[in-house]
Amino acid sequence: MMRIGVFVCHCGENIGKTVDCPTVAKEVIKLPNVVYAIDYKYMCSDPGQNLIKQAIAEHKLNAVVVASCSPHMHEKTFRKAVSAAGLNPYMCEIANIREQCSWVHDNVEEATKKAIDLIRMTVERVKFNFPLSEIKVPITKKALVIGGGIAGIQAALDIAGAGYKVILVEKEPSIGGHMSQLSETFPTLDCSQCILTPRMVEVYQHPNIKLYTYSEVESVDGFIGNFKVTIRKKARYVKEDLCTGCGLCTQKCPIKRAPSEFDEGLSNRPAIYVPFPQAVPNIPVIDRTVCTYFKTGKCQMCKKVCGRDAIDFEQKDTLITEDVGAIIVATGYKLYKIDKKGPDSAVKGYGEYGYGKYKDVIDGLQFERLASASGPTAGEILRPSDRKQPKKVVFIQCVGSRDPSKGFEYCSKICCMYTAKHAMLYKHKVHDGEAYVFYMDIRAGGKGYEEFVRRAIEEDHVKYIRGRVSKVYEKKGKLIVKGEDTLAGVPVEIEADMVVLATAIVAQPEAAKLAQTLGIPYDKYGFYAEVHPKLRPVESSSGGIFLAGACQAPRDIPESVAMASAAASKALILFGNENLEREPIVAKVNESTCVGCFYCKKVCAYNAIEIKELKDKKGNLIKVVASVNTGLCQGCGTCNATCPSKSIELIGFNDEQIFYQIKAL
Amino acid sequence: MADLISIVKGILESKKVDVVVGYTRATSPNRTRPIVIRNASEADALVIDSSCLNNLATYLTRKENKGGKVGIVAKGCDVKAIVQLIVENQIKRENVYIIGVKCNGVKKGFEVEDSKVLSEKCLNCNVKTPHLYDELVEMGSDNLSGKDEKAELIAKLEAMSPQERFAFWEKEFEKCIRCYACRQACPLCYCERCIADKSMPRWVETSATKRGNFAWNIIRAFHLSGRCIGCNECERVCPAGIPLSLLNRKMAMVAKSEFGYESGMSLDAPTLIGTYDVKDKEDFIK
Amino acid sequence: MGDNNFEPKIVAFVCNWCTYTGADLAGTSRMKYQSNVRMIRLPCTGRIDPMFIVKAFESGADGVLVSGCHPGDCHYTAGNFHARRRWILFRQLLKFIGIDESRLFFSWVSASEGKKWVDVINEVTDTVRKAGPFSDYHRINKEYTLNG
Amino acid sequence: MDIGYYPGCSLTGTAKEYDQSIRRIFSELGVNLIEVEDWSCCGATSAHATNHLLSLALPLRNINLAKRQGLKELFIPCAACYNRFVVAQYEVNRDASVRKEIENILEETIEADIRIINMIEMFEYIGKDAITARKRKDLKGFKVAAYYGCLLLRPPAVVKFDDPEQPSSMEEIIRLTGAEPIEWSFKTECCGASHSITNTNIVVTLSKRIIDDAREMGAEAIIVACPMCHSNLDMRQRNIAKVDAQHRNMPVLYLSELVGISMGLDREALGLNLHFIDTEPVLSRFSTAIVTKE
Amino acid sequence: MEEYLISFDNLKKIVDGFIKEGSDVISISKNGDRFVRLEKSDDIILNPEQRPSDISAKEFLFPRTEPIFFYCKQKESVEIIDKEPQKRQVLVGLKPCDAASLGIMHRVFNWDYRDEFFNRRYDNTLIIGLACKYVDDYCFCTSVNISPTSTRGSDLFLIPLSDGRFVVQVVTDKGKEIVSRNSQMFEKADPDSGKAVIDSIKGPQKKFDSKKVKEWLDKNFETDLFNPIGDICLGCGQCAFVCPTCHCFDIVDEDYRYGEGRRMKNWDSCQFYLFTLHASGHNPRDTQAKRYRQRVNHKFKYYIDRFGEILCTGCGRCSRGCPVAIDIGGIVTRIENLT
Repeated sequence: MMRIGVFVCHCGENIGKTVDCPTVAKEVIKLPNVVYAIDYKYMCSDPGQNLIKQAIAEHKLNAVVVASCSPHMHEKTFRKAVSAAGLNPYMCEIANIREQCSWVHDNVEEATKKAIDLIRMTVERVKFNFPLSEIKVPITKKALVIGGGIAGIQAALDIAGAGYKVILVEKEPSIGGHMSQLSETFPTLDCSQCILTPRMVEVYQHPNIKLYTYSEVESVDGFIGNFKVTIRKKARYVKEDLCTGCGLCTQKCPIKRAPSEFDEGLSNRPAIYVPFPQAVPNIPVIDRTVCTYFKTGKCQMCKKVCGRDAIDFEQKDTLITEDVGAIIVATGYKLYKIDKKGPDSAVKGYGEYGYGKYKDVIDGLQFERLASASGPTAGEILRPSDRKQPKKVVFIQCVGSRDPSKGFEYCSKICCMYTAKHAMLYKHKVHDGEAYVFYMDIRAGGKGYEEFVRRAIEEDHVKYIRGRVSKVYEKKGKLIVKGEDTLAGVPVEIEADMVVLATAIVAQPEAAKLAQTLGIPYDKYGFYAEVHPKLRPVESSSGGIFLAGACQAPRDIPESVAMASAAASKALILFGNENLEREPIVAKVNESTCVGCFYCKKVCAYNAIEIKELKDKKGNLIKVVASVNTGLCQGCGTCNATCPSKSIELIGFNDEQIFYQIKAL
Repeated sequence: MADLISIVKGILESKKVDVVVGYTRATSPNRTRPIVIRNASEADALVIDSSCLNNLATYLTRKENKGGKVGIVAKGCDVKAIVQLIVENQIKRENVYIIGVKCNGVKKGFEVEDSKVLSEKCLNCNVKTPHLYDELVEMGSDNLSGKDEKAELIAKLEAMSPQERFAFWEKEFEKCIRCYACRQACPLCYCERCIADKSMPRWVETSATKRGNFAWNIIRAFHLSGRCIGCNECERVCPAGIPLSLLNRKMAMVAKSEFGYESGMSLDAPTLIGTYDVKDKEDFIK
Repeated sequence: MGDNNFEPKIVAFVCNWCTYTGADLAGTSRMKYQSNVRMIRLPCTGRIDPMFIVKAFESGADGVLVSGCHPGDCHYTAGNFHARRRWILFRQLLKFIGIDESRLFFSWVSASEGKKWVDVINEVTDTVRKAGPFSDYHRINKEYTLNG
Repeated sequence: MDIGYYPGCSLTGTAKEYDQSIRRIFSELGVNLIEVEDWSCCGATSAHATNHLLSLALPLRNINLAKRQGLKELFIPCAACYNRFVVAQYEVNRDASVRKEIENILEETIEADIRIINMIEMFEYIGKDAITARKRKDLKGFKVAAYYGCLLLRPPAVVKFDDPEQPSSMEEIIRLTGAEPIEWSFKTECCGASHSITNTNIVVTLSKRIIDDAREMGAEAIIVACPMCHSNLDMRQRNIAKVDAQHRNMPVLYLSELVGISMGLDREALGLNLHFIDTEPVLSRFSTAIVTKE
Repeated sequence: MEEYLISFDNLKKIVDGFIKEGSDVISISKNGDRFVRLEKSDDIILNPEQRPSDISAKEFLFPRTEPIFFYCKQKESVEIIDKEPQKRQVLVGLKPCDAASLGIMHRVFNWDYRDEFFNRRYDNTLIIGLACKYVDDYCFCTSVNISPTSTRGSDLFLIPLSDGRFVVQVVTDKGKEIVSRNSQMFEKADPDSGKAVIDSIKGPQKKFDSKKVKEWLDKNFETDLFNPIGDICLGCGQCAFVCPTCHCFDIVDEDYRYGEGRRMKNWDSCQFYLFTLHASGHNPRDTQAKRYRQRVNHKFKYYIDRFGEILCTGCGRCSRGCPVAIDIGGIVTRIENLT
């Protein structure tokens, strides 16, 4: 027998002014099963809450309806109050007679009538509430970091530093990411590798970090606190445990002319190679697409020269599974490659800039390699075509960025700065050279950024031209850059020796695929979406999966590092608890009536519906039914509405609760 | 083309299937009824002709048949139902052996006056030769003809005012005696516990009251929206003669016009409910 | 349509995260709208079962409103997309049976659209008031009742 | 196949040969061009420059005419007209208030959902196979420069046709004829069309650069799909010759003419005799043969 | 038995009389699918060749659904309100198989418990039967002690004459009373004036001997005879719902509105899985075969055991309308052949 208490709140004048609370109380006491009803000035105040607690005790209430402000305001307060009185918190429901009644209506009579209706409906509903308790989910205190760039490295080190285990997965043979390719970094012009390499080594040596390079995340199951991750370790054809990284194999390899990924194709590497001298781990990998042995079955030179017999042509990809509680995605970015645009590429082109057609039209990362001491030219600025020193270099900004008509709408953010840096580096190395920069605006928001750009203009005399370039074409060994100087309002043509395009920062080509594996949303460009752009910038909408660095949007190094540490702290906050507690508002299957049509599974956005086989004692299959993973279920109830036989219901909003609420209209 | 009986004998003897659901002659000579055959010797009772109205797919989801391997004699429209059942995880393709029937249309009924009339469901048939089968047999044709009165009626209804439409259905639904024959005969009403039999809460009033009948017929039509394959069994078996196919066909039309969707046509097409397109029409939403 | 002192009974099924919050906002901003609507709060439009609407009419509603998050804003990522597809079908069905746009309404109202909520409610209320009592359904509700 | 046809003023005057060649080849290709009855100016020049609403109302009037004729696609060979039509369509579909205004002007409702097709799209539309199927002569070795000009491609957001800076669709059609499009950088360079009358020396400089680059890259002729481009490049070469003694004539052909030639159609029939720059020197090697429809 | 003659017109006049005095006059509908209340006597159809309606006339004595009482929930109490319905009604032109059925049902409703709802209607109902000239594969009245001309269950029984008039046989006092009240409409008929017609009506030939059938059923409860039927029967229960003698019902309480409800009596059928499903989940009749066995036994054994009557009038509705063409006559015949 239900014994319901109704508590009508005046909220001072807020409700009392338009809703005649005493009358309401007098009316609702008449309702079946309502054994107690009272109105009071401030229900949420301590005396108010005590009123409720006492009533529960004195009148043996087993359910409570509070008619007050929106449940979004005080549902928690009142549920806490009733549980303090020994009632299950979920036996308390709110009738919203403020935001959706007293505040929006003037007529006292109408408002009062509506308040009574709302309470009656809630009373009917609460009759079908039943005690619920929070769902506890244990947490695996181990993190997975995807991506070994600066962001990934930072996140891994932070978490490991806090004493938790970290799995770091990098798809390239070495960690380091784009930052390892950079020559100097803005705005301080300190050597990128000099600051990065120690961090890479630290990762390698850290007892809490398990490093998987040349590996990719194959699949992710489970949910916050309890992910099961499968990692594909690609075959290196080199036994990591045996290899000492002496490098003899790479020297002896007969293949010499495979374009180096690290040098962005500006230099060549052997078939068995270490991407760059400071690579971590310093273990080579065989590129089977060019290796003579894999092509023809002959050679094996590397095997012959290896003293440790570390070469293993038979090596296969291996799948490793790891349990982790949190995942940090730090997969970084790619540069938009004009010549390699896919058919479905969002971008229309820039073929008119002749990238890929003219050797001396290069992109930003290629320039970094040219300028880098560890690069193909040992830091000398020599143009690719004839290795001559270019005397006139044109830098074009916003190639693909900020261009709704044929590029991406967004700003790639770092180009203004690195272009300034490039021009500066060029002038430092080629004193008699001329550097031109075509730009739309200079965006130098950041500590010391604006000053940096000024230096380029004022001290290094880089010529900044505000305007777009319409085309670049070759004439008599020169690159003619046709553009417009919008400030002077005249068309300009520059006969350049080399052109550097600040091409857009784009998401990794595999970004969408990984997002689907992880079950996190991404924007139309393939950048991963944060839950809230301001207040939760490093969290994905899937619990326990966090974002760091340029995989979320174009980022520079300091931002990436900051994000990484933020994401790490999010993971650490999670690890600070033994269990996750979540509202018990989840779906529940009635296995006796479920026919396993799995429409519920189709509509579930959280893969919370699993396929369960019901077997008799002998183990014969009786039938296949749906079952809910309460860890994954977020309680939207779409399955409930979709199920034709109503064999799956959303606890807390089940059919009976709503049915009788409607009925009491 | 092999003949039905030898096929059935074959698959039973070779243990390809445990049972075969087919048609056999009924008491009145111009009528057939379903028959379940368990051993080859009984196969001679099988017939296939234009009086084979029933959609035998209904039997595939029977408890007794679930899990087992079932052979089934199926016209194109029946195959649609089989496809839909597979898509909805009710049966496994490998567990059903489809003896497809090249069909030129079936009779409206067995009564003399119906015996030359083509069943309405056949008028716009697009699967005279089934789109999925393991074996194919011929039905042979006796030239039946009929006209699509329902299509006209639907158009007429659409032209009416809401009040007129409501009145029309009130009159029709009033007849409903809630025998649920429509549900029992429907190959896609396979729920173990129909929502109409759910008592906590009672979404559909048990009594054959007008409002109960409305609720039942609305939910029935909705649960079949985007699923109904148009075999018209519900209407055929309705003892009260309610034109249920109007609702099913209307919803099929909506599915086609709004989503270009037709149920029961492909094993790998996504279902209509249970999926969505970000670009789904929403002109009716403020 | 009939008597002027007719006050329609309107039920609104709304999602918790957008429309309900939007309606709260209308309150906190002290906007005013007609008092006919009775809210039923659900987690998501995806939870709103067609049977709710039938039940609402059986319970004497003259008009029903369904409202949730704008497409793409669903708190549960896709609940409203599934709901929308459901409504496209269900709405046409009810229409065919004689329950048309003057009885059944749909809207997207976000947590920030207090104003829109007010407009929607007033518009719905006026439309239903104009259409008059849902006598068709009231009639079939009456069968086999004390005063029927 | 029936397709709506809006020639526009140029094709009845300066660009007669364009119209001629189009009608000829499409009858060959079994396409029935249905001219819009009572078509009027598209508003390309004056209206467009002086009165925005008028510049939208004019094309929309013609679109409505076409709709009333039951046409679903409208083929508009003149790039300028094409541009106006597409822009007008875009404007009313984007902005309800503009639509209202125009509807008030036209005193009729606008159904702007007709499909507008330009010269290049037209070939894509009827299918490349259809063209190769009717090919009688392979123009192998005929090096040409595909020149797009501006109106076919701009503004990209509106016309949504090909890459506005680095287009390639015309080349694809050209390749069908066996002719060899060259790689060059002036495909979309301004020819000065709008100054054609008012400021001829601008046109001369601009056109000259285009023609020079084409020649430098090895082109024997320039292919166009726009009457404006054609008159500038073809007609102005005389003036160019005045300022540049070295200037050598560069024939300028309409895409339709080129396709016609590959079909082995009579050059008179294609209107090649109406050009300022004689096309024979480059075409003579592809001997004429009147092909009668089979 | 008294016999009179009456013209169709006079018959209509009498019917109009009924309507005027406020009685419901019920006869077969235009398309012959079921029985309906008439507005005016011109709508009467008296066609002996008429096929039995799809749904029998029983719903006028035993409606598919009816309120037993209404209740209002107060805070602590519940108030019960009875509703007294029922006016006089006349069923015109029932076939012998339909007329007989009502009497058969009367037994069960007046056995351990007198069902006032049925009885009130029964007492207020006048039944005018009509000789039947229709026969098809599913008719077998002659096998269940009824004939196309038997007057069982009728108050007045009409035999159509070639000249359009009817011989009226007065079967009961109720019938007599009508005749005397409208004596001027009737003319005395010489004895056996209907005989010629009666003899001319052959009716369906006897399919089985119900006694033998019962004997077999008495001995063979456990049998696999019904398995093939179980195989194909959809359990839709339309047979029971169209049957003139099936009388099972279910009682439910319905809160049709907040705080207000009714207790309803609704048709039910032994062919439904839910019919015998226990709350425990156990179901004694868990297969369709068992449910069908129940149907046959109830009609051809149990009812006889209890009331000495066959619970079937051979109208053939169930078989004619069965979605899967299950023919009860045929099955019972097969049973007889087993003996």
